[in-house]
Amino acid sequence: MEILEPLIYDLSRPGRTGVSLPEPDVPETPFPADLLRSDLDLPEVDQLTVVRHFTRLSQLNFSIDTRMYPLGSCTMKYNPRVNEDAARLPGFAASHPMQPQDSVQGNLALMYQLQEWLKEIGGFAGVSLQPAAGAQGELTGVLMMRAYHLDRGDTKRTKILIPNSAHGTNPATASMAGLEVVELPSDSRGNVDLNALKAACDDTVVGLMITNPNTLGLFEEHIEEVVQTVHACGGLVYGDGANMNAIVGIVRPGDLGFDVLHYNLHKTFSTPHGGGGPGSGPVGVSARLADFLPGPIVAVLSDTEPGKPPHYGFVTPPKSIGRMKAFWGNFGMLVRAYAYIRVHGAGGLRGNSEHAVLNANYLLSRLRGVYHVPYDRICKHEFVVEGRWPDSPVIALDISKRLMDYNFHPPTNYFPLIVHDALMIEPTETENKETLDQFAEALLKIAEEAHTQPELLQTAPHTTPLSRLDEVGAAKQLVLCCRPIPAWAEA
Amino acid sequence: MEILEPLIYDLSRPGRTGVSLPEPDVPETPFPADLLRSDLDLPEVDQLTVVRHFTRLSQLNFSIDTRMYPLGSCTMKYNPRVNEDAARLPGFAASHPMQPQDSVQGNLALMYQLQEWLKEIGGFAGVSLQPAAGAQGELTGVLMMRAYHLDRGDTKRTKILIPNSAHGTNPATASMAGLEVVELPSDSRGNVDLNALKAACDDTVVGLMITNPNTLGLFEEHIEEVVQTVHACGGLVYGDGANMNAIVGIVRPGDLGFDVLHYNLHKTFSTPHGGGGPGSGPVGVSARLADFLPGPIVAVLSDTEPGKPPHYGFVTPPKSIGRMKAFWGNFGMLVRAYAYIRVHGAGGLRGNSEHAVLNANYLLSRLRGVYHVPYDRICKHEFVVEGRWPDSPVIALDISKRLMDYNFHPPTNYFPLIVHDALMIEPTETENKETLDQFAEALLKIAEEAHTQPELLQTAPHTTPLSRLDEVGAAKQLVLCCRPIPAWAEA
Amino acid sequence: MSYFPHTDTDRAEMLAAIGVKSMDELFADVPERFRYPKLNLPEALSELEALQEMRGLADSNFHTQRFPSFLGAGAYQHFSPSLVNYLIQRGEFLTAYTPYQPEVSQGTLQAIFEWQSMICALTGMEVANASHYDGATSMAEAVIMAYHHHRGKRKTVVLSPAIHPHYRQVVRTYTQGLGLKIIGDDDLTRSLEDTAKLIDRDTLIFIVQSPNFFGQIERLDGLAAQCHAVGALFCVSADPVSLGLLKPPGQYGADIVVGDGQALGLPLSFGGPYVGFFATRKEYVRKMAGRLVGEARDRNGRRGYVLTLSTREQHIRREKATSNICTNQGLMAIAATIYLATLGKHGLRRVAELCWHRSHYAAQRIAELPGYAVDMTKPFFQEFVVKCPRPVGEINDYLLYQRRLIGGYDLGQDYPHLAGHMLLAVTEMNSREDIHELVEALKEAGA
Amino acid sequence: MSYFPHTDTDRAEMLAAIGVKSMDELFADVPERFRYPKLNLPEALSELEALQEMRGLADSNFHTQRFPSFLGAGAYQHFSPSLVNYLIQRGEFLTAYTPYQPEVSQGTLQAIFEWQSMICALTGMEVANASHYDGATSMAEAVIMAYHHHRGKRKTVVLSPAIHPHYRQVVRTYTQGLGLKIIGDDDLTRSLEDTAKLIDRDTLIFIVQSPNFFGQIERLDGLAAQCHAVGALFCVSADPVSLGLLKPPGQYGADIVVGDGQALGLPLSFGGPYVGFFATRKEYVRKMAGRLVGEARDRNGRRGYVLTLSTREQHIRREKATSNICTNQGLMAIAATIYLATLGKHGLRRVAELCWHRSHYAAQRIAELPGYAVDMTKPFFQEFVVKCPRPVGEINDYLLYQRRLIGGYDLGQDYPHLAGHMLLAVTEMNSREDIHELVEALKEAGA
Ligand SMILES: Cc1ncc(COP(=O)(O)O)c(C=O)c1O
Ligand SMILES: Cc1ncc(COP(=O)(O)O)c(C=O)c1O
Repeated sequence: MEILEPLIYDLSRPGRTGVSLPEPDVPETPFPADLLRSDLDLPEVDQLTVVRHFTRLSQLNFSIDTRMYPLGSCTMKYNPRVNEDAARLPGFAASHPMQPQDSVQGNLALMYQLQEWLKEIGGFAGVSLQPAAGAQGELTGVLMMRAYHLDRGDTKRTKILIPNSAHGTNPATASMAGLEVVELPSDSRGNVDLNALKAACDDTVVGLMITNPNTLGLFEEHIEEVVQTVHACGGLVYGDGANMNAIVGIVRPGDLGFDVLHYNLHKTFSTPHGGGGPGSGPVGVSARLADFLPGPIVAVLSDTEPGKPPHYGFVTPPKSIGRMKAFWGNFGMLVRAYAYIRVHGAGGLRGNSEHAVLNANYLLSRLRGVYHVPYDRICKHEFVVEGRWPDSPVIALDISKRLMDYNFHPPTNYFPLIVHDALMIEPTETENKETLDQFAEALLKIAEEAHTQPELLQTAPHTTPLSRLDEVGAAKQLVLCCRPIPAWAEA
Repeated sequence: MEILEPLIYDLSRPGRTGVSLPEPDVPETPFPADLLRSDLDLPEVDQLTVVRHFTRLSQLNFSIDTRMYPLGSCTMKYNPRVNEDAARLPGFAASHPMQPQDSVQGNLALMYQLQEWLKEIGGFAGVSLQPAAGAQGELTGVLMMRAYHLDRGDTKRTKILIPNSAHGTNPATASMAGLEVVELPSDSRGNVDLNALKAACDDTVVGLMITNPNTLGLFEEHIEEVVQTVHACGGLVYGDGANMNAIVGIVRPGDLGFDVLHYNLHKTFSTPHGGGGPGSGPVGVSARLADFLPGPIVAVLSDTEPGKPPHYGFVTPPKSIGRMKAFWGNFGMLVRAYAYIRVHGAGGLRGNSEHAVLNANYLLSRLRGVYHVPYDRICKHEFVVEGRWPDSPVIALDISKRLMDYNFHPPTNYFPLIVHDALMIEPTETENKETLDQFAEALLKIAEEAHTQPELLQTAPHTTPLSRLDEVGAAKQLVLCCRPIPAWAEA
Repeated sequence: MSYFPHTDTDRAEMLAAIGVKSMDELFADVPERFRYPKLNLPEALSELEALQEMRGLADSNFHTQRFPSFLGAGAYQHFSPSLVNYLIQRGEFLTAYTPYQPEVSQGTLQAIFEWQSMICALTGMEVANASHYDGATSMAEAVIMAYHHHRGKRKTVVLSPAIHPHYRQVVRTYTQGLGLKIIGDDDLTRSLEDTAKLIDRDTLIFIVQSPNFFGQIERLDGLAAQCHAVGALFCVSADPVSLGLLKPPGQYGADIVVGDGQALGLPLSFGGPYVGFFATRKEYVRKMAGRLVGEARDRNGRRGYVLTLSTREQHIRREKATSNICTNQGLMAIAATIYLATLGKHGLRRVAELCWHRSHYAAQRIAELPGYAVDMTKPFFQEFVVKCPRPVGEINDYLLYQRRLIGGYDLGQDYPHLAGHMLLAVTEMNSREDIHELVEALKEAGA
Repeated sequence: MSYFPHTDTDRAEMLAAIGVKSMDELFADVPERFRYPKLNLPEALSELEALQEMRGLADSNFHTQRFPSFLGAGAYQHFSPSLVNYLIQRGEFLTAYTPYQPEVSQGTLQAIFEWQSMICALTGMEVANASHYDGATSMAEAVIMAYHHHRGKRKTVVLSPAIHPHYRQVVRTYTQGLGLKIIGDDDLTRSLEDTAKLIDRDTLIFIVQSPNFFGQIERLDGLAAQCHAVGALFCVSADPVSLGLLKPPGQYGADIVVGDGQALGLPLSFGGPYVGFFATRKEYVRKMAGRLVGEARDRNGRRGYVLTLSTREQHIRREKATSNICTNQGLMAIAATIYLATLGKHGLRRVAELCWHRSHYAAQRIAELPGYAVDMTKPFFQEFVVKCPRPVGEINDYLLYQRRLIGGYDLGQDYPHLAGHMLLAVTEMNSREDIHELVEALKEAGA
């Protein structure tokens, strides 16, 4: 059976290498023989082989740079190339995290500005840029909420309320923080069920984790009441900011009373997803949580001389939950987000959100009627339809795979869990109307095929380098590494 | 009929753009209305559309970075990525050609070194880095030869001798220089026919243009006699250095008595071909031609203080034929070639040539017997076989197209003209043995197919995004531009 | 500027199709009193101006490309072949997301599978995951994995005090809700031997870093047995470049190997993005956090790769997941994979050898300086501790402002008993001349 | 280092297959006395060291990213969106060659077809080719085309003295074997009007640059008619950015339009690689030099692109070819195409407007300085001539070393009557603050 692209190990031949290195050019020091390894099982290939291998591999991917990638909840928008150039400026890319602070005032200034801007955008009193992704932002936030209660001597609180539409990272985060998860139902309009919330709120509640707009792409219609209810029982409100791309310049979570929120710079602020990271998940907090932020954060030091540029330094908030990460966060991502905000300004950012929402509603308007929309109202930046019909055997996965044949990346599927065969579609603002129309037409065509030639969907995709992959088989016959097991492990 | 990728104009929508620009922020000056254009027919697209369009277009190309590209005479070797980084260093890439020389001593030092190294590699007394490609190097050389004779008052010389195996640029160059071309036959071993040469040599001869190794990939067996014969009649010898990749560190054209030679930095010295340039074609010359080099070249100025670093400057040789190009040559390519020579040193460069020749001979050994080799002896960096068999209807073009189905770029075909259905194969030194074996097996399989299923070749390729294109039709139904003809042109 | 492509016509047509009159109607569900806040952000700049502004910030930094640097302390300057940065900029890698849909993500999937394989080879372990945020969070996840391995019944974590201080802090932050007792580094002067004595039947994991924060290569034989005797897991944090030369932790019995892959060709980038690696034994694979790529077959029996064992993960298992991690450091893992492929078996060893020879040479020369002392009792790799005749901050200032050299890390910041001690790193990026300059400058600074 | 991948085993197997014992046998045909010369080249460096050495050279230059620059004279600093440089680095564009095999080269072919279309749009002409080495050689090829158009019977070329001096030199170099008489610029003070008077029935081509070397926009109406009346071709050399604003030469009757595409987003790169463009009327297409891409159909009737009319070219026509050009500046043409696509209709106009406004503002401010005078009698675009109170070299030195500004071009080098005159260029890269600095610095330098 022909192989798409050999493994790099299969391209290896003893004695080859892709580098030359300088001579030691200093007197050599003998190695301590007993500490040395006997062999190193890395591939041996020349540079051209490396370039070809990874170039060819790359071509097997779908990506934003090649086509529409409407993966719901992921905000796969255009990643401006100017951001890449900015992050690679030697002054940023070659600065060492442990350099004396006075020698990296440019970095600190950038981080300080970004903190300030994110505070302004979210309506918060403090921001930490440390978290490396959304989920780490969540953990940061929940740990702060926990610490806040403990600091007040309020030790009974052990529960986190989470709507059943929430992303998996929310409950997983609560567990990691040692808290208990209480799941809240959703109402018929896709909102968190207000009565259930009220019933669940008591003095054992640390707080609520809520996503707004939620994972149905809908704005919580009772958001103010939700926040008040949680606050009334002494709980705090955590906002999962994965969906901020719908509301920048539209409404500030801090104004709505949120106590913490994580931003996904790799969603809302266009830093590239990189095939699964690196991301960046700064958190913003209300005044009462500011002292608990992970440290250090960047501050203007008091020794700044009047009329001189600010003197920046790292400071650790007094009641900090601690450090979430070595060093100061995914700095390279911060540079990109800085560039993005800098070229947009307030008007540009609001325009992004408006057009993200416009695109989603337009697409929804084209699909409504053919695809069932279980919670059908004006959506925000994304929406969820059912990928199934009573009179067809196909499931959401089949539709997803078939979309590949039409040259589109599939939407997120099977999430949120409260919609059967969910297809969660987020076009983002950077897709143009023609592309949206083509995408809609593909989905409409597929809906037709689902009824006329369901096998076409069930055996899809047909035009990709590999046909449908057997994920179940892979989990049974685990092959996670292509190297022989080391001798000592077998012993 | 489905379109592979729309034209950028077809993706245009009125009002879109991919940039924002600064405000003038100065008092504005009115435009002279009568000088203004009324409309500008450029596409209107956003950045993402640009990125997608050109990313997808790029994926339609075969390239060295994706697979073997054995295009004879073109030396499609690995283009090291470090060269790209070097050429993009801001000190090089952002320096202006008209800056005062003292402010660009780094550039001049690099050019001076490269001149020196190319002199050393070719065995020459002088080098100009000005020519932008091989053909321009040829014109430079031939104009110098012409000027040399005229300068000596030798005005009868109007003929250039060119073997019939020569590349088309050789005779075309001679014509451009206002000279007459006399074609020389080749002998049965692929050498220039010595008797014919002797017969052609007289006092009307400007000189000989010769490629060595020649376009059959063969080293001229009588090269010393050839040079002597031309010199004896007062003519000069021009070397087409397209094939230098066979002989760097093996033999120096200057030592063999060549008077001029152009290097192709985009072949021998690994600067990328860029889909058809930019290249760079410096010329090296013997002492008697040094004064005729195009100006300016870089020299160490006499005001250099002892013990101080050299002071570099541009100087124009006293009898210079003039300037070949605005500014100083394709400087960015010079930087790449400098990097390449710097990491190789003399040993590395010789190793390249040895392995280029090894690869070609190995491949030849695998094909011999199945493909007819009209001039069969130890070859240099490339070799030429016939792409036809008496008992099969296929032609070289069919074989070339069929190779694409095996994921290889075809060799050069129908050149040199002295071989029927020529397939000119140059693997270069950077292909590994496994790839050569795969390529040989593909060609052997194709030879089999040529006899068993010739239509498979005649209708090839079958796996490329487009099937065989109708070049004849294209030349009849000329469409060279996708825009409407301007109104004034129709009038 | 904005990057959305809409023209007025587009907007009008789309609003009409939706059935609303204005953009505002799309936001009718947003509480009116908070709708459309005026954001106090600076005016938009063109890309040109923004880049100029940012170049100004960047240029105001000192950095390792401008000045020779001898700073390490968890982030190391190494040569990265140009192809690494080129290849990870390719849009197909850069702008894809987590490869949920394997048929259109084989590029990312196979690259990560190769990464897993190389990490196994480097560490001498059986399985490795797709990455963590960095070395510190890898270590924290190791603790959590051990915690769950013991079903929450054990409560003590023993940390070597010679683990990177940031890593030890992150372990504490991550686990603060789990009611653990973290010991070992409560006395920062404690030796590895004495720390190992703390291991007992309540110990869920024992973690050592080697080369440790001071650059010293720890002697780890026997520690695995000691842990296993009481049922604790044994975890080693390692610098991946050092593993080009040194015995892999798998060989002396580690259950988990963690570390940061930054040294594998990633830019220093002021501390991130880096990439945490995490390797363990096959028996623990279902308890491991993070994404995993496995081999699979397509409908035609062709080999391919998929994300696998996702039943461990948050999007399936929610509150019962092994971790909350979702987005990891994918592109950085790919960068490190390309780096390792390019250097290969010989290249990585060669880099490690160069770091070894040059750092030892530097240490010897510095040891000869009046007023300075270098602790060379334990073998070290690339990094070593220098006792200085003056406060480290003053010496570093002298180096930076008088000699244009980036000096070492001031250990007194984290280890009070090491006030006046500087941690210096020497890699293949530091030429003999750089070292001589450093020695000269230290001499002057110490005088 | 070397990049060939051969191991000892490979070499042995391959030599055996060839049937020779050693590498040396492969070179037996090379005259022994010259075989294996010892080349006196510096020792090989690792990529790391080579890059460090080259960075040293690069950093020793002053350059336009370090200092504000007001230098033009044929090469202009413009903003290039980041995607341009990224896209042309993609290996599929960078490492392909001339698209002889269209089935595997549609990327390059379609991009060049789009380039041809955009050049037609910019210049107002019907056909454009795939590129020439630069603007100067485009101009030389125009002369040669005109020469052949007149079947070698006409001998006079009339050049405006206000054409870039390098271009005029290249025309002379290229045509030195053709026995032509090149006039017009023999008197460098000659006006365009007077130059046009030289056109007669022996004139094969008349060439004007607009904006000319001094930045002035020439009035070209009527010149085409004047040429055509005597059967001469009329050729205009133009800055492509100026064509974002100004009337296209096709509109006032040019037969050929040439120029350099550097201003379309290509780096200054000390003078190259740039890209020459060449556009003409359809009736001359078979006489045009250079490669041409045309639309074609595949066997299934699908649209694609191929190199066409190659019967004009050297590889088919040899000594009868229209030119010897083979490799051109393909990748630079693609870069310019990407630039033009990104800026588009509005963006390019906007850039031209910015250059217009800022250069006029600068000219006005400089004109107010004591001792300086600016010739504003003719309309100018982006570049203008300043009469200085001191030698230009001295002023430039002051700007460079005292004020860290890159000054203008010293016109006295090429135009003796303009000694003491400086040619200054102001583009969108020069902010208002830059201009004020320049004015300030000129004031000081002139004092
Ligand atoms: C709603 C939601 N919350 C949280 C996350 C987790 O963010 P990250 O992947 O950056 O950790 C995601 C990621 O897709 C998400 O969609
Ligand atoms: C033998 C030979 N001579 C000359 C040339 C012309 O070189 P260039 O394309 O660089 O102008 C070539 C190019 O392929 C060639 O192969």
